[in-house]
Amino acid sequence: MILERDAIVPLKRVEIIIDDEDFDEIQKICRSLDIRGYTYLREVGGFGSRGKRQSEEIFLHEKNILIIIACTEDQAEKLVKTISGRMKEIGGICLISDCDWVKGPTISY
Amino acid sequence: MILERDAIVPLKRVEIIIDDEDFDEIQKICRSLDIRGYTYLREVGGFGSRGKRQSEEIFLHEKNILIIIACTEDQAEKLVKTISGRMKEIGGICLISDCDWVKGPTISY
Amino acid sequence: MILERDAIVPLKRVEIIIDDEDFDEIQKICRSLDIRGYTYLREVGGFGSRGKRQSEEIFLHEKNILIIIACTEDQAEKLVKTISGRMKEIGGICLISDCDWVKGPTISY
Amino acid sequence: MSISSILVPAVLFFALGMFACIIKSDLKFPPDMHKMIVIYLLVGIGLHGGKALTETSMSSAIPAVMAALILGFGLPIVAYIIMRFIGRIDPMNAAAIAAHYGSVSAGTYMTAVAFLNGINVEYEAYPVIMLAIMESPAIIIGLILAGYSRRVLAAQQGGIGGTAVAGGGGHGDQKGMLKHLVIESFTNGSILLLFGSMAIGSIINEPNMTKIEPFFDKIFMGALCLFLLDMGMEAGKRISEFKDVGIFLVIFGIVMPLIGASAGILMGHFWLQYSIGGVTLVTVLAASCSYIAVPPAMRLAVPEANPSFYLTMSLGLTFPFNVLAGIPLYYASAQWLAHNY
Amino acid sequence: MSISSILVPAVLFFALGMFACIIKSDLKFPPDMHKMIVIYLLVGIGLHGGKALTETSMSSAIPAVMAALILGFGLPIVAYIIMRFIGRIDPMNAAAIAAHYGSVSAGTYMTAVAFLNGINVEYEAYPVIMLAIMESPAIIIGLILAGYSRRVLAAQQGGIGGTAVAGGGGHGDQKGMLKHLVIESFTNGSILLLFGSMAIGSIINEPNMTKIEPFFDKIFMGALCLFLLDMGMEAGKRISEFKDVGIFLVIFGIVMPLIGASAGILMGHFWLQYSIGGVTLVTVLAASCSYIAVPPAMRLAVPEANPSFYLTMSLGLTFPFNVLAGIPLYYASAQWLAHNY
Amino acid sequence: MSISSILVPAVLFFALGMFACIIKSDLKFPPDMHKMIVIYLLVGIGLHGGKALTETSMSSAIPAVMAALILGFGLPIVAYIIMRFIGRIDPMNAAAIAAHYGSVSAGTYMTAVAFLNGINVEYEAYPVIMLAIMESPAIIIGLILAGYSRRVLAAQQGGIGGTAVAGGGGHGDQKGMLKHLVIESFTNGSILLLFGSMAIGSIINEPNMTKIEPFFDKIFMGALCLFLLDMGMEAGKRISEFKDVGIFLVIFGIVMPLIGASAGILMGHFWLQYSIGGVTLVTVLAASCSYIAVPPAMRLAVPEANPSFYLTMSLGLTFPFNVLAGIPLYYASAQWLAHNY
Ligand SMILES: Nc1ncnc2c1ncn2[C@@H]1O[C@H](COP(=O)(O)O)[C@@H](O)[C@H]1O
Ligand SMILES: Nc1ncnc2c1ncn2[C@@H]1O[C@H](COP(=O)(O)O)[C@@H](O)[C@H]1O
Ligand SMILES: Nc1ncnc2c1ncn2[C@@H]1O[C@H](COP(=O)(O)O)[C@@H](O)[C@H]1O
Ligand code: NA
Ligand code: NA
Ligand code: NA
Repeated sequence: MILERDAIVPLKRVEIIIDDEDFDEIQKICRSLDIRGYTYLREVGGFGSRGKRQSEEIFLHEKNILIIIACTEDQAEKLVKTISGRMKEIGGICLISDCDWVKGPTISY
Repeated sequence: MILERDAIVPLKRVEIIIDDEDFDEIQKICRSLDIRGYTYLREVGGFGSRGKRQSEEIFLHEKNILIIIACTEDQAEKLVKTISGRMKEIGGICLISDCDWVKGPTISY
Repeated sequence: MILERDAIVPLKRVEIIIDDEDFDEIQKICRSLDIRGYTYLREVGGFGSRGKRQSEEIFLHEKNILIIIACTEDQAEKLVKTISGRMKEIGGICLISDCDWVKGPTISY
Repeated sequence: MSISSILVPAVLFFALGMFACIIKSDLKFPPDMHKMIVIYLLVGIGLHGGKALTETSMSSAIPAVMAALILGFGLPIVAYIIMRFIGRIDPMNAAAIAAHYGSVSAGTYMTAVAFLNGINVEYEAYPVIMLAIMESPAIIIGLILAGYSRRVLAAQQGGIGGTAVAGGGGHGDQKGMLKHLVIESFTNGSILLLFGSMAIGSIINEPNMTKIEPFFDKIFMGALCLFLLDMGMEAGKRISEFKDVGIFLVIFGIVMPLIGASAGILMGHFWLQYSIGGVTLVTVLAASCSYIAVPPAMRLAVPEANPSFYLTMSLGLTFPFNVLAGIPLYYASAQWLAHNY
Repeated sequence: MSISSILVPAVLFFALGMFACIIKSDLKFPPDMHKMIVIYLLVGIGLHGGKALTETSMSSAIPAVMAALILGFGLPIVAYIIMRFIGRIDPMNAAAIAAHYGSVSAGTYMTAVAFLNGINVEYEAYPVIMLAIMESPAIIIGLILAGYSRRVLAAQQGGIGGTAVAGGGGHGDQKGMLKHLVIESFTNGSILLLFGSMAIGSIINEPNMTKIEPFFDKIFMGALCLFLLDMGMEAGKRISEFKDVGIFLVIFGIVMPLIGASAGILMGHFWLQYSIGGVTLVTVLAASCSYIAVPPAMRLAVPEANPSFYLTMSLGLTFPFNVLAGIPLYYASAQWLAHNY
Repeated sequence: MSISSILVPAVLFFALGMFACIIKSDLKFPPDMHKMIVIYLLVGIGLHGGKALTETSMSSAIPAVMAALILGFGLPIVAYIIMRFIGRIDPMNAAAIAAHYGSVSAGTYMTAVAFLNGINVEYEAYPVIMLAIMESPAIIIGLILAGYSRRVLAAQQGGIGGTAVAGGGGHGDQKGMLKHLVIESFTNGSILLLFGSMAIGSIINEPNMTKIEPFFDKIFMGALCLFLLDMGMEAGKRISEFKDVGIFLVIFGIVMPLIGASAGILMGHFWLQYSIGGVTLVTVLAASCSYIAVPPAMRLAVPEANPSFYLTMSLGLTFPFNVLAGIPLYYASAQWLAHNY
């Protein structure tokens, strides 16, 4: 990584894909863990253990939501612990990767 | 990585951006390679070697699809080998990165 | 990484989330830095330092745009330097991570 | 009934939509347009039905309600038995498909109304109540059939492998699901719209009705054409999936509406004793197959079933059959019955 | 005014929408459908108003314009004072909410028109001008109140901590924002549509008007029903947020429209001297609360305020109150005034 | 033709849309609304045209078909030559733009119909066939011109650099593309809708037509206003791109419709011998420029061309010119021709 060390903050990028209707629950969990920022994309389709979920099928509209959370490793660990049990029931996936937050905008992680 | 080793599975995150109309083909390839999960987002705009593709332009509606696949390194390699040739013709991009699958939900990779 | 070295090109994946209405500005910056490809997703909701921005609220429609740029480390550095100041004013977030570009399609980074 | 009078615009637009799909035209409706027209049409039928009902006594509607319940509970059971014992279809798919055939399609009903209007045939107000009522019972039967199938499957596996763990687990869920589905069958958007606007149509006075009729009544038949154009494309899309569905189910998708129609026409003529128009509508209801309320309910209640099966059969097969061939056939039969018995 | 005549379809559909939401129905309108109906309705009111205005002299509209400005500038100040000094609401939220209560709701206005049409009561053309004018002034007052509050807060903090840095910074922004908002109040989509179609309605000739009336006039009342069905669902959604808003603001959301209505009815009757229908419309305008133009303006101008407060109050409280209870009440009061004074 | 009679509502709404865009209003139509109105309008024109055609003999339509083909094939060639030899525009962009000017704009046609209706001028049924036919030929010519240009370019480069590899490769593609485009010109959504509903309009009987006319005919002119309001905004958006397009092409965007109009008016009057209304419509077709079927076809067939050029010219320049100035001018000319020759 050539990018200057003091211009970035290493964080975790948590990516959660679940049923759109379960989003409220995840939002509450985020609030309770004091996660200060997240992004979501609706109308997401997919294929997984429960078969196809097609956001574009008008007669059987099942859609996922994709949630992206940039947070500290600490927060990520807490988040993952809290939701992994619940996700056993509601399905979906949760991926974690490394990322760097570029300093500049107001901090919201 | 502080996250406990046994709570996660290291995987590859493959991200493919192609013309929406070529999605069927990629889906078929995924099925043939026994890839067990993917996510897609429609109405994606972009700029690349073929110029702008604007999903919001009503008189020239060209849209991309963004496909995210979490899979094993093995699957990723097979996938990449299979599609890279075809993508020479249909355009688009394919990115790969590392990620960790958080255990909990039914496995679908 | 088992993936064969000559089939991929290591790049940076820059992910920018800002107000939809500031997209034009970022596009101009990309053009000026000779960035040759990017992807964007509209109708993105989120939560951050400025509170909720809900793309689905009809009476207070505030939406983000998610921009994904695969580029060389060099380009990423220039880009980050150029926009981090501006993002202090317009808000949003900018994340960087590592990725590999799979060779095949026409190069557009 | 001349040839030109059965060239109902709505049906022709349906054919145009299928044609567009078959020749792979890029014609596409925005998905929201579909939803908007459906909302509009349901409110339109509801208001119209509600108004018609005010002119009839409540008690005279009881036979219609009973007929609706009998058809709604009976037809899925018949369908299930046929699929299981003649077609050897696996039990979960059979249960899910059966539920669709017990429920109704508002689109088919409206096309039949357009058909009757086109040839100036009168009809009673009761069928619209039947339409509203028949959406739900089949969902419940579908769930019961699925629960029954699950127990049988578990017993079979239990006989081989030991304890019926899955069966036990499924049992508790079953009750919650039943409650859930019963609630849903009242809160389901399209059922609510239909009942709600029937209620509104029956309580507003004449001058108030007159003010909203240009929107909900005068332009209704035209809007129906666009709806059917879209449905034609949706039907056309699914033709390519016939091969996955298999020959038995393809035949079933044509035969089952005829069985339903037979039950409906006999009930309509001999028991309910409606006019030719009314009998036609009852027959259409019994022959039609849901694609609005039932698919999401079955996806939830019978996740083991393949959604592509029931959607293909309902939208790609039974709906087009009813619209293009069924309705004139049912009308002709009702006419024949009326003149001969 | 019999009971059946106040069963205005539009209002009943609003109730149906709220009901659907309360019983947690999955009924949902595509968001674009909402926007489309709003565009259609605004153009419809505009054209109709513009046509009516051609039959009146320009000068006779001056009192209406003045009344609109007085209400638009005055009501938010009253609202702010009540919230600050009785409710002890924090200044930034008070400013943002106040702006909403000074502005108007086209939906409430249209429902009132539907109500008057339903009971065959005539009304003047001026209130539609007032509707168009009253959208903007309250936004400016909201900004001024927010600026004032910011200075007060800064002074308080300055008194404790030292220099009023934030206040100074806010000051420069304030001017830019004012200019921005003044421009926006003319370029705002809904205001532009309303004024634009009023202009078009007033310059096209009779035969041309006749050709577009089937779309913009005949089917208007029916389309309004779908709009109110959707608004009912939007209102219902927000009921769950009453607890966050707090008891004072909930009461305020009912009392403030009554205060506005009092001002409006007195102006309408004694000063403007309109007919019962006209007075009712002026009262409705004064009692109604914006949810189209003001929320985005306040989000921009007063980012410190909580959007969930003003949206909940406007959509979940004041709009339903006006539609379900306010309009008949205002009408009855206007009738009483007309007969007694 | 008084001044007030040319204040056609549709045109005024177009102006309002442009105005909204120029003053940077936040007025925006949901994209799906645009698509829905287009679908509705195309079906509406089709049905109306189909009905009118039943009253004429098939053979009498042959000259119209021929005129359409001549204009469709001829105008793009003229346009290409002008751009290449006067404007020195690069060949690929010239080919793509030329195709647009040979094809037609249903929006312009409908505005002209609204204009004629507003002044009570009758017109023949044939121009609607011409509208449907003229969408396609220009696409084919565009492809041929692009193929020709590619060969010329390859030869030039070959003359410098060696073998014409690209030319050879392009040649094989060319044939596949031609076949593809010919198929597409029949399966293209808007063309299919137009032809399909013309067919339906011509086979349904009077009572059936009467039932759908309130939707497709009575409210048509009003819906057209909303369409033109939206088109005004689309046109306005593109004004800012005039500088990228360059002065020659901006002039071309005004002159070319006049050249097309001249060809059209002469054909309409002297050869087809239509009434003033009919001649006006033929002129409008010849003067108008596609923005529905041709842009996607050219993007595919001539990827080397810059889409922003042809979209800006068609939507930002030629469409507004025709709507605001062209139509009354063409009508006046047709009138003059009729009275003098
Ligand atoms: N391996 C995967 N890669 C990417 N997305 C996945 C994967 N597995 C599941 N998903 C997404 O998660 C959703 C729910 O998965 P499931 O609960 O397994 O059906 C699917 O509809 C996909 O959108
Ligand atoms: N460097 C890049 N970074 C992100 N997205 C890209 C990049 N290059 C191309 N794309 C996306 O891939 C699509 C197709 O690219 P192309 O085939 O090169 O025109 C574009 O429309 C973009 O959405
Ligand atoms: N920590 C974070 N993780 C993911 N997305 C974020 C984060 N913080 C902010 N965002 C996104 O950036 C947008 C603007 O952030 P802000 O300017 O801080 O309000 C938010 O609406 C979110 O969509
Ligand atoms: Na999963
Ligand atoms: Na590429
Ligand atoms: Na931020």
